[in-house]
Amino acid sequence: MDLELILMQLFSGLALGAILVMVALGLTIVFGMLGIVNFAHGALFMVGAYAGLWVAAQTGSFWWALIVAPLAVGVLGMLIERFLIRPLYGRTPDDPLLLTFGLGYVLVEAVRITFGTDGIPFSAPDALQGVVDLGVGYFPIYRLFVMGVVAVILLLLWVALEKTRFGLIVRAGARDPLIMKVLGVDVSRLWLLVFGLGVGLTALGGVLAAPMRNVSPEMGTLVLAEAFVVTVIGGMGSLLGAVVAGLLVGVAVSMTALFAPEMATIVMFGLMALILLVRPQGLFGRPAGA
Amino acid sequence: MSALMEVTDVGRSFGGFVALAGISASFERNKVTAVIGPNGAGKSTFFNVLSGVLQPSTGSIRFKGQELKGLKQHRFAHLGIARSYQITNLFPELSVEENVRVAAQALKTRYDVFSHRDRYPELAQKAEAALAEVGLTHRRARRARDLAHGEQRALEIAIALVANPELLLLDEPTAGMGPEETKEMVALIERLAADRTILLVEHKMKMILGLSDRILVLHHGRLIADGTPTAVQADPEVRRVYLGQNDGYA
Amino acid sequence: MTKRTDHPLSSVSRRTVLAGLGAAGVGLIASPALVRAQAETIRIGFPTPLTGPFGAEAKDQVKSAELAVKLVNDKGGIAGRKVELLVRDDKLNAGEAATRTLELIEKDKVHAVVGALSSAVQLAVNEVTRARGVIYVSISQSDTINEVKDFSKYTFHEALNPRMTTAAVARATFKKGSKVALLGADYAYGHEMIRGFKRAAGELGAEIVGEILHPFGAADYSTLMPRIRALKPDILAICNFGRDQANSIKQANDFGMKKQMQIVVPVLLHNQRIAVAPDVFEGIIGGANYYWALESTIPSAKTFNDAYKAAYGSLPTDYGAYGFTGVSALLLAMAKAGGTDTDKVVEALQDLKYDVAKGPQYFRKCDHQSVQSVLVLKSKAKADMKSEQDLFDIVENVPGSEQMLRSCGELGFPT
Amino acid sequence: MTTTDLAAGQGVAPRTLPKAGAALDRWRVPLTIAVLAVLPFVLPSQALAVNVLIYGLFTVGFNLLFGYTGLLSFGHAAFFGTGAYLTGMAIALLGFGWFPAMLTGIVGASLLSVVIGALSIRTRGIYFCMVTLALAQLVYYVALQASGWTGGENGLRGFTVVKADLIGGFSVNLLNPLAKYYFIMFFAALALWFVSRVLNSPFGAAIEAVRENETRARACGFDVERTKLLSFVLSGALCGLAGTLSALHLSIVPLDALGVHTSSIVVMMTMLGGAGSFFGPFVGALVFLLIEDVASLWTTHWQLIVGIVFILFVLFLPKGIWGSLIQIVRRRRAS
Repeated sequence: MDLELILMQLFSGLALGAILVMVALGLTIVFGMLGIVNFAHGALFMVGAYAGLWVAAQTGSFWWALIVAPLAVGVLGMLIERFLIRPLYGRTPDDPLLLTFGLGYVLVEAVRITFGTDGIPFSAPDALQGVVDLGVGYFPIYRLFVMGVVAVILLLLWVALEKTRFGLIVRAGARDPLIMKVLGVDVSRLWLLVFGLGVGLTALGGVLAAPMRNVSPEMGTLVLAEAFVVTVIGGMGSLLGAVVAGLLVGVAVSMTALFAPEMATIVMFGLMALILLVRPQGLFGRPAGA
Repeated sequence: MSALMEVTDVGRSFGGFVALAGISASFERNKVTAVIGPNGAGKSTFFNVLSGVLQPSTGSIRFKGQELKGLKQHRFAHLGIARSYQITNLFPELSVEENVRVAAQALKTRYDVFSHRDRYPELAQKAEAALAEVGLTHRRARRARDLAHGEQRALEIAIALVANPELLLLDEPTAGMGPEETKEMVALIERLAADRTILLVEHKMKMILGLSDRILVLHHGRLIADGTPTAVQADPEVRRVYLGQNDGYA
Repeated sequence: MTKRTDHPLSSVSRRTVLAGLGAAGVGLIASPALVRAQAETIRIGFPTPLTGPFGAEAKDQVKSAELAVKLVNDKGGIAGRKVELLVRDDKLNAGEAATRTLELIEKDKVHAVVGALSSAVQLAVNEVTRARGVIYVSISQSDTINEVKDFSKYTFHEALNPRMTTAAVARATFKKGSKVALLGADYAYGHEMIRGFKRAAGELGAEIVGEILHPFGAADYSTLMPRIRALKPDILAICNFGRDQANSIKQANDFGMKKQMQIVVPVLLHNQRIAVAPDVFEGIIGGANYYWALESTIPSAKTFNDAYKAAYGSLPTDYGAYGFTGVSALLLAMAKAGGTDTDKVVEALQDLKYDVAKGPQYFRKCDHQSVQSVLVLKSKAKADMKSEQDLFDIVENVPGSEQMLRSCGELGFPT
Repeated sequence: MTTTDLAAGQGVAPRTLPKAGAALDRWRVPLTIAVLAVLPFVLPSQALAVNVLIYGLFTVGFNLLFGYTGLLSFGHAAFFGTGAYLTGMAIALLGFGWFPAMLTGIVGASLLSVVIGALSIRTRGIYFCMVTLALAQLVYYVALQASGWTGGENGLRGFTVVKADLIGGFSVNLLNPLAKYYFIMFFAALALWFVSRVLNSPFGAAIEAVRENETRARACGFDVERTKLLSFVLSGALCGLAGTLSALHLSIVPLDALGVHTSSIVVMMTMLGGAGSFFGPFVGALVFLLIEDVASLWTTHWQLIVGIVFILFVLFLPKGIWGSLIQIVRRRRAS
């Protein structure tokens, strides 16, 4: 096996990792801040892709879709939080999990009714089509673009969470809602915003994925699995964890592809199971029960 | 006869934070000992170490001559150490009677999946006795979560009591109680003290002075005084520690 | 076989065991009599995955099957009996399919079952109908079901199988010395297609330069692309189905693979092509059982298209056509047998020569595989499409022959 | 960690019933069996009735862990599927009779539940849910890969039991739907009786204590981990039995038997019927399958209905149908 192929494989792995990070972001933020495992994550990802499709069809522009669809789905996320999830605070953490699980069914079916069961074509804008020669091999421009977008979003999130007052409040709220009450912060509004943000990011992931994976009502099923793997390995709720785990899984899958590509899925779940057993809180998560 | 429990040089730290250091004390049978100290003094940690919730980082704890360090928490109950909790800590959806009976059962049978519960009549009898002792017989069929606060505190003690422990650890048994309820609880503890060794954490000084045979004072994780109520009251270091913190308890 | 008349418990046991299971006795009396009036409707069960990713294909199948039934009923039915199609949603789940089939047989008392759209579902229905001696015309592609292990005297395979499609596609695209890379899904159907291409390559003198498997149901194929490119093949044969096919072709396209190699697939799906942009599929060559443009050369195709258009206002699709040919073949055999007597209908199916939509077809004796033509299609560029339905060019219409199939001996049948 | 650790406590109905319910409770096994015995005559089809039996039993097994012990597993398909696969494989590959094959399935599922249980009970709450999900997915992919034994994606076939021989030369014709129903019901009844014994046993009290308050249960002297593990294994064995019966019923084992969907529907059925109640599981299985059966006859979008019903239950009836009935009765009595 020549070095060029291995280098190319490594790069493909990192690129796939970036996509996996993007896929997992919304899930990990909602869990980290609200302690909710959002089983509708995959479905909302898919809804994001369809929303992007619709906006692109109306405006004729991918760029509008990239901005408007996540915002719109983010608002949907806030409605979900306000009317479906909020009544469940104070119950066991299983309840939001079960509710979002049911919600996943509803969203998939709603999209099937609206857009049909078949997939719908969705292409990258002309400017981003084609391949570029990286020296060790060709790579689609669009995938490079997605890597760039993911990097920008991570940077923005980091600044927002670490460098702003909003971020401070959110992080404190994640640790202890009681402190928020004492400080006079409106916790319910905060959670509404965080859930909306998480769902919006999920939808953005959907729009970005649409030109790479075909848009279909079932596209979220696998996304949910991928997002879980990344989130669990990185540590549920940890942004840094999601990044490290995403890249790790991407490279692991890519290296598997050199020897036994059919084992990629088993490798993903095996890695997740291993982490859960050795270090249940994940690489960068806070210990359970704390 | 040797002491019931012998604590030697026990310490416990969390990461770099030392919550408890070098505690040594021995507890005689059928005595009431109170553990006091300002908030954060290490009382809870001390209780948790004695009841097996936390492992001590250093030192040894012997109960009736047996080393407890390294034992799993659930073994403590089997050896004869029972505890109550500061925050009400019951089986909320079970009835009062079931709360106590299941506690009694833990020492008798844990993995019998096949015979009917009624095949263990002695458990029901023990439960009845414990309920009678704390005065909850008339509430037997209520769900634990539906009880009044004072009654829940009493049930808390009944659950600890039903195991017929030799050492009873009571964590602020009168927390959140009004004067009337407190009085009843004190009477109950006095009754229990007749044939049991009791260790309790409390804030209400007047009550402690009346109830205990001996007082341990913790401060910053260290034992700063150990003696009879009179001796401890006179201790200069205790007075210094409590000066200005006298928030109406003493 | 007279299975439906059997008592729930053998006579010896009834005395003792029934005492404890009194209700079973009630059931015995309640279970409906089997002698039925001669004018009784002929009921055909039709399990198909209405829900799930192949919902569109399933709906096409139902439409075509209903058309076949309607055409027969319009002509007075079979031996004076009306035909009724009982459509059931198998949800693309073999367990659900088995349950629905049991229901169709036990409750609805169907005379035959036609349907299925996945290998697993097909094999499940086959297992249930085989044990109960019910005729089943399967319309899903698989090599497994041809093998002797799953053989049922009552089952007939109307659909193509991977062996046939790969043989036809290879014949049209592989040349002596061609370098062929294989990318396939790691499950039975994927393996079958890979095996088919390998055998064809051997016969045609093409060289297999690499074989790469991917997990069944994968969403991302990017990590496989460098390896495929490194193999420097002339032809990339992608051996998967449905969403896997759409995703892998799309991503191969993103990586610019089409510029360097010809992509071929055993089965080019009509609806999948519509679901993905035309430029993604442009130039891809694959097999099919039916394409409406056959009407220019095959009269029966024209008749089928016209009837379909008259009924639904659109043109039939590949998988839809299976519903039509499968039900039509069964009804022709029933007409020949003069009714629904299982053994007679089976005999009639074995001897049947039919041409209902795509030229001559018949069922091979040993494994009941329908010997039929295989179309090789090439996906059109968007600019060349004259209408929404104008998706493919017909590269070749390979006439049906037993040469394309594995021999009866290979399948394990006594020769 | 707070002293009141309610993470393990589900919103479930207590076992303490009002007096009116006491009789119902005492006769719960005969009552359930009586209802099950008439199901084939009440439901639209016998195949549906058999599914109610099998999924009801599956749900009963799941409920032991979720409803009574307070552990939400999203991987119980592993036990259902393993029971089914091993039964089928014992017949198809080893030539076992139906009864040894059933035992193989149950024992295999139990052993697997020892392994998965031992690994997963070290985690709590949401993590428990995720570990069970991940391990079950591993089992699924292993079965997919080991297609030489399992048939892979095509599913396992070739083990149709036409006639189940009993002792003394008697036999049951399993091609007759009613006979098959009562044959399967016999095992379901046996399992129900066993579960009822477990719930009435001291161990039944112990798992509820663990569910209600893990910390306190431990302080009382319960070995919480071992109690959970035993509950997990009993649950796994029951789900394995359900899988075994499903294999005999369908005469195939679909790969989906091990899939997430199977794990999910048992969660949904339990929530619909009422977690932590004896009758809940069968009520849940019945309602779920009826919705699916009826709804899927007139719309292909039946999942929308299932999803909405499920959401409404989580929001407004977290105790499920039966659990809520019990609650209403209790409120009436209290007032």
